[in-house]
Amino acid sequence: MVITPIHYIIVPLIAAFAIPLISKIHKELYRIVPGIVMFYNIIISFVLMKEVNEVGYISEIIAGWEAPWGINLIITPFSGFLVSLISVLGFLIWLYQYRFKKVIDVGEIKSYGIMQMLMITGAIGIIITGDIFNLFVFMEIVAITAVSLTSFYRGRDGAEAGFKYLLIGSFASAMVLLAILILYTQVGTLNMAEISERMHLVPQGIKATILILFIVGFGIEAELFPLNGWAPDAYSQAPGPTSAAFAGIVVKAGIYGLIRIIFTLFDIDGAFDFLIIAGLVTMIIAEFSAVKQTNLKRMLAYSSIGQMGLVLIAFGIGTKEAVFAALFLMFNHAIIKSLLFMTGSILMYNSKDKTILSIHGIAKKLPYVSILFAIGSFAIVGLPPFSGFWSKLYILTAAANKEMILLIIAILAVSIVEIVYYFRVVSKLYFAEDTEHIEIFKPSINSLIAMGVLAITIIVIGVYPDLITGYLHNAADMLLDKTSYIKFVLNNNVQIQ
Amino acid sequence: MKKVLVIILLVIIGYFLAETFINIPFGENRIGDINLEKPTAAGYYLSNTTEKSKVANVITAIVVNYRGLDTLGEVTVLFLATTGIASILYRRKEEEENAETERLSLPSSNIVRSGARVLFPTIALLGIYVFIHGHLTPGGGFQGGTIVATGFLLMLISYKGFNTNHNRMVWIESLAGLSFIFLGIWGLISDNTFLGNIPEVGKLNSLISGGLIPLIYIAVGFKVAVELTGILDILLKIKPKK
Amino acid sequence: MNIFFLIILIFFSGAILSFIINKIAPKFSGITTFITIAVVVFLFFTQIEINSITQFSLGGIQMQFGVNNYTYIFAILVLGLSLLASLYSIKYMQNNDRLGYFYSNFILTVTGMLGIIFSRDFISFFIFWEIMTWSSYLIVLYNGKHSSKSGMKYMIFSAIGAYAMLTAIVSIKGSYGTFIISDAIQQGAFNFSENIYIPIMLLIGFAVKAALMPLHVWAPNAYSKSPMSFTSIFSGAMSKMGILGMGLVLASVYSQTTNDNTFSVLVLKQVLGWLGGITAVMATIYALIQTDAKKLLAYSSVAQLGYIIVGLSTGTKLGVMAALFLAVIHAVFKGALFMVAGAVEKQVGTTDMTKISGLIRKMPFTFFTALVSIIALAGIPPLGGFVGKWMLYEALITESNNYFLVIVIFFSSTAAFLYSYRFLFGLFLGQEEKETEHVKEAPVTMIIPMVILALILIVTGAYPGILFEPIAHGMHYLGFSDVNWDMSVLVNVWGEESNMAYINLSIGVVFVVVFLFLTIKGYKGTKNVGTKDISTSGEIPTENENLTFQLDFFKPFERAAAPLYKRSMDKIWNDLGNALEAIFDFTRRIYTGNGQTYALFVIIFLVILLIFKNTLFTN
Amino acid sequence: MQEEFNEIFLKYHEIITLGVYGTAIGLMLIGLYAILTKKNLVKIVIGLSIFDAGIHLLFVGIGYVKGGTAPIFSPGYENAGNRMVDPVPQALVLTAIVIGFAVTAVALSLVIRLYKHHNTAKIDQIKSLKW
Repeated sequence: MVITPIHYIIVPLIAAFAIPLISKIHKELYRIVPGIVMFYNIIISFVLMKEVNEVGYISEIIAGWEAPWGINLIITPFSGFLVSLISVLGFLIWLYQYRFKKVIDVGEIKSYGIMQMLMITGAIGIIITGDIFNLFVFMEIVAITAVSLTSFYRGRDGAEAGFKYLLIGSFASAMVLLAILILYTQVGTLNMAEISERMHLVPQGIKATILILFIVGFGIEAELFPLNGWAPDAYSQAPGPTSAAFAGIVVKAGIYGLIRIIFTLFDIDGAFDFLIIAGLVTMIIAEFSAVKQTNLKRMLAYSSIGQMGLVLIAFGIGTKEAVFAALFLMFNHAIIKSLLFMTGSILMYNSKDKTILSIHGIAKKLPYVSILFAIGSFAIVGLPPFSGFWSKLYILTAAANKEMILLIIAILAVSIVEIVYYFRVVSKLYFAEDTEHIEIFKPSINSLIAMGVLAITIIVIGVYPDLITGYLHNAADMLLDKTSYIKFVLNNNVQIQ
Repeated sequence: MKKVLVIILLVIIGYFLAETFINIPFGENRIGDINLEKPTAAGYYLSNTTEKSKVANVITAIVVNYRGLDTLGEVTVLFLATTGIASILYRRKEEEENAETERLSLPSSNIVRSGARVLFPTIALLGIYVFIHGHLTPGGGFQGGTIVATGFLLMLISYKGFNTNHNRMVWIESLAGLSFIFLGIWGLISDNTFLGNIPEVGKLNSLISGGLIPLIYIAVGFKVAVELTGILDILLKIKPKK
Repeated sequence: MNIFFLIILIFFSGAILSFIINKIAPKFSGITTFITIAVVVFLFFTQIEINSITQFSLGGIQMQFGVNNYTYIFAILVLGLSLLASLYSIKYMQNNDRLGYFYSNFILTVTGMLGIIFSRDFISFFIFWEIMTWSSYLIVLYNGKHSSKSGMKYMIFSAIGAYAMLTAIVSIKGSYGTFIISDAIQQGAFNFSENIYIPIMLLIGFAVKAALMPLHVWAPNAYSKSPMSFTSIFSGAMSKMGILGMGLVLASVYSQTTNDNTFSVLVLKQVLGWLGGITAVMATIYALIQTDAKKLLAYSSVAQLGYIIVGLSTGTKLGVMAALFLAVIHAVFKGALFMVAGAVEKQVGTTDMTKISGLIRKMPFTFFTALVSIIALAGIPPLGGFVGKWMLYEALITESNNYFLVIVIFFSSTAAFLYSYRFLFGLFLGQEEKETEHVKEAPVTMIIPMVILALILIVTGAYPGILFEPIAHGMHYLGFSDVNWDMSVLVNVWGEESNMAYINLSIGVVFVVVFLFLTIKGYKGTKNVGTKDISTSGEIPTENENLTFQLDFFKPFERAAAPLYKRSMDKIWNDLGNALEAIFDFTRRIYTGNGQTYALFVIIFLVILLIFKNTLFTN
Repeated sequence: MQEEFNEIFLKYHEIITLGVYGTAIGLMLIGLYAILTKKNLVKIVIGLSIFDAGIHLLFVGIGYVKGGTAPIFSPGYENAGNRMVDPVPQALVLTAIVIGFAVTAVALSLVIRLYKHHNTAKIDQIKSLKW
């Protein structure tokens, strides 16, 4: 069977529907099957990435209906890159949690595996679909799984976080739905390429309204201020691997939605400036709020929001260079923040009252986890020679090329704040006396492997960024090349065999 | 104070919505001529459904075939809702034993109970009819499934001892979901496109027609029925605090 | 393989190796470090050709490695000092925990410094700069809980500096399209008539590492809290990286002075000069009241860096030469002094000058090093410190006519005598304390580097030409032509080797004679009296009473300078920090915890966007 | 029958427009009002449902075509393709309704758990996660 984009969706779905059955055969299977699926995702990604870098675009139409009429899945270097990233992360997150849950019995593990897997599938779906309503459906898949996963643990305030997420999340879906509705009345189609082609027909006032509705809808998923009230709660209450998936995967999908709307669908002025302003405000408020946090995961959540702000700023600058930088930052943030959440949740689990104050000197007991956390912290604040440095550098360079000095200063000032709160944790981790002797829960070997792979990636990319810059440049070019996208989807809808 | 603020905000939103929809005249034909070479999406569906999808109900064709991936997603959302609710309201084994896990049941009289017993098969039958005829008449898998689930709801609230067979439900749910996907994969194999329609047997507007569409809709119907019943079952199982 | 890459690779693998070895055999971790640095030193001096350039690209950015005459000065300084410091650490750090952590960061810091020296483009410069920063930050943290605050301060200020630098770097890229340092200079990136903020930002970045007022507040704590074997390169070599950068920028700024920007350059000179002068004075005054030898040395470092910056700010041949000469000499003697402090700390267990005294008998070699270094520090002839300061005064008086600054510097230089005296006398001279009876001389591997440094001081004092030659070459690279030794009256007369050698020899002979005389007489004729042995005066002191004369040593002076201590820069920064913290605490209250409020935010955001939709989004 | 209807439609066009759009937008605003002001979690969930219902109604409303029939080619309507209402919004709203249902179900289960955990269903009293 030829590997096509639809495999991203049907394989996990088969697994999801089959897991309740196969778990009757053997108890271990429902833990392993998601891993196999994730691994298969990686294979698909690599095959498709290789192809897409030669061909330029891969499109697959569903049910044999040509592009404007049926739903098409489309992989560009941009989406292909994100999807590969998500696949790899998804697999690592599975690897991390594989035996984690065995030790801590807290909930229905079967559902956990299914939901985690389908959340990743939903995120992939958001990215590869070429149809706006289909995007909405995948968004809902992500939203429902995310809410359920947030409230997975019973001992915590998961339900509260979940409810807030659901409340704000249903606003998001309502806004997107409303936007799709208005859009449909104006252009009479749901295919994104065709919408983009016909966008000039839409009157300006209505166009702006649609854009605003989309911005609010996807902004909620992309953690734009002030739409991100749910995020710190959800991140801090979700199980560790899920927080990692939120930061690495779900937010990326949200950002992708926003970017896709603004870059591909709309031809409206001011959207880029809006992105810069919104990103800046988001970044500043989130990073400021992070400083005084006592809950490590909450702190990481704010930091994550701040980074998303930076991504939006980079997209808002809008040049090819800036988009490249934004992609690089998304990549970095995905791996680094996942690593931080993975290590952070182990640290938190082992602290007595689940606050930063009580992880004093835990490094002696958990040396590997601590050093991985330290690597993550160093990388996220952008210290060389870790990968975070390069993305920050590229963003700043892109801003400098547009002579936005104040923006540069703001970004760097916020970076200092970032250094303050990350290094505070690291120094506590290593150099404070440990006061409490508690039973230490050591991570299993597979978790360590997963975290180690992320850390090694951080260092390798940091030392030799050329490994991925080529792909990223390609992706950035393609994102900005709207016309060839439209042309490809609408005219050349020959199915690639 | 807050209410005033909210009302002001809502008035503004209402104004902008109205402003937008004033420009979208009600009842206007936005489909255009369906026989154009390149019609709008709706026009394309209207002009091609009978020939290419071989079903009479255009909406069904859209739901199951043109936009089949949406429906797959939709089914997944329902599936996830069931899974999610199960995990949200999950209890540990020991909790299960200690807590009184009796289902919430309203006091129901004999009349209700016997009525429910009589009505249940009828409702179920109606539901099954609706999803079997999804490609011919208004309705389909979701509607039919919901109707079946209401039958179960009736039984659940009128009989304290009425229990759904969890095991069987899991089987039906999984198999229905899998058959949807495998029917799609059948299309992938034969037609080289997921959910590709298999050449039709039978004539338009007859029960056996429309290629895979009715089959998929039946699978959806089963799945929806079971999932909704499952959700109701879980939600009813929670005993309110005394 | 390219020699530059090889060196960096050796360093990185050395860092990893010393970390791993510590897990297996902690004893060999230090030796690994020493060998790594020794190998690099060997490679550097045998394989590297000055002015050879290696081009490569990383992450789509063109980069260059190379060593020029100017950076060569600093290379010698960094490599020499770190070699000695690593030798010194082997014994000094013995019995400590987490040696792998210490040594790998030690190597990384040296890597960072050498990388800075190698870099001919801003990006690799910045990368190594940051590696140097964070690895040294980690070492500052090494001593545990009580150093985490000073570590944080260090990191924050370093970050401010580094990011100021990064702003300038990307602006250069934005305006001139290059990251290569020499190209940027050629295209006038540092030309004040084109833009002012790029050089200023860079200077701020370097000034942090060079501990210039008002960005110096991290330095005293960071210097004194980290292990002494590291501080000797921290204060000795790393601060010179700031000087390296400042020299480069300032030289370009001055050489590109045209009629348009004479005034702004003049302002820069004055501001920088005065900042340097004030740094020197304030740090000296603070050094005076320290009772901890380490802290005293730390403040003294800041003061000395102030002189160097004053020298650089003049922008004249003599001034810059004085600055560079002082930089090298300072590295040597401050490296030695911190090693002395470390040796005392190691052998006695404290460096509190009110607790110990009279170590001269116990630790003669350490005393010798301390004596020589203090002579250099205080600027007493015939050692290098005197030569450097003399040239500095001369430059200020004859070339820039900045008499007020001379007075300031002179005051600070005189005050430096006071603390030098305190250091030397406090630790080594005077009566012995009972607590120090058991003290022995430091192990030989610690003595060797100290003595080597002391000898270097003596030799360079005698033959300053050894240093002036590379400095002259380096200045030539910076654009100062015709740099000769006869610029200074002093060097003109003394700098020639024959003259100085006589003086040196005679002083040496006198020293040896006096030393022998005192030693012999000391052993025969003097009685060794402890501080508590004063029963003859009537009152018998209790055991716990502190009778070292270090206590309240400069009490009158302290009283006189009290108003100065009240308003320290530290406090201003602390207040700023507290204000910021309050802001941070306020912002997070936006997240009220009520889901409904969040929903309201969404609606408000939506409404605001809708109201302004026509101004925000236009066709 | 059809003609009669068309006549009525033309005659009361404004009122019908107002009725459909007004009801839909009104429902949305009512739902939003409930979400933003009601303290009880269940009421908030009901508000969400009403809000959704408004949007769904709009969907159905915009699909209507003057004088159109149901988009089913039942016997007798084989060639009615040009007078059918827009089928797409109807298909979409089907999906949207099901999704809305799923969200509501999850929301209610969360409410149940919140009520058990905090022993209250007031949203402003459930604030253990803040700042």
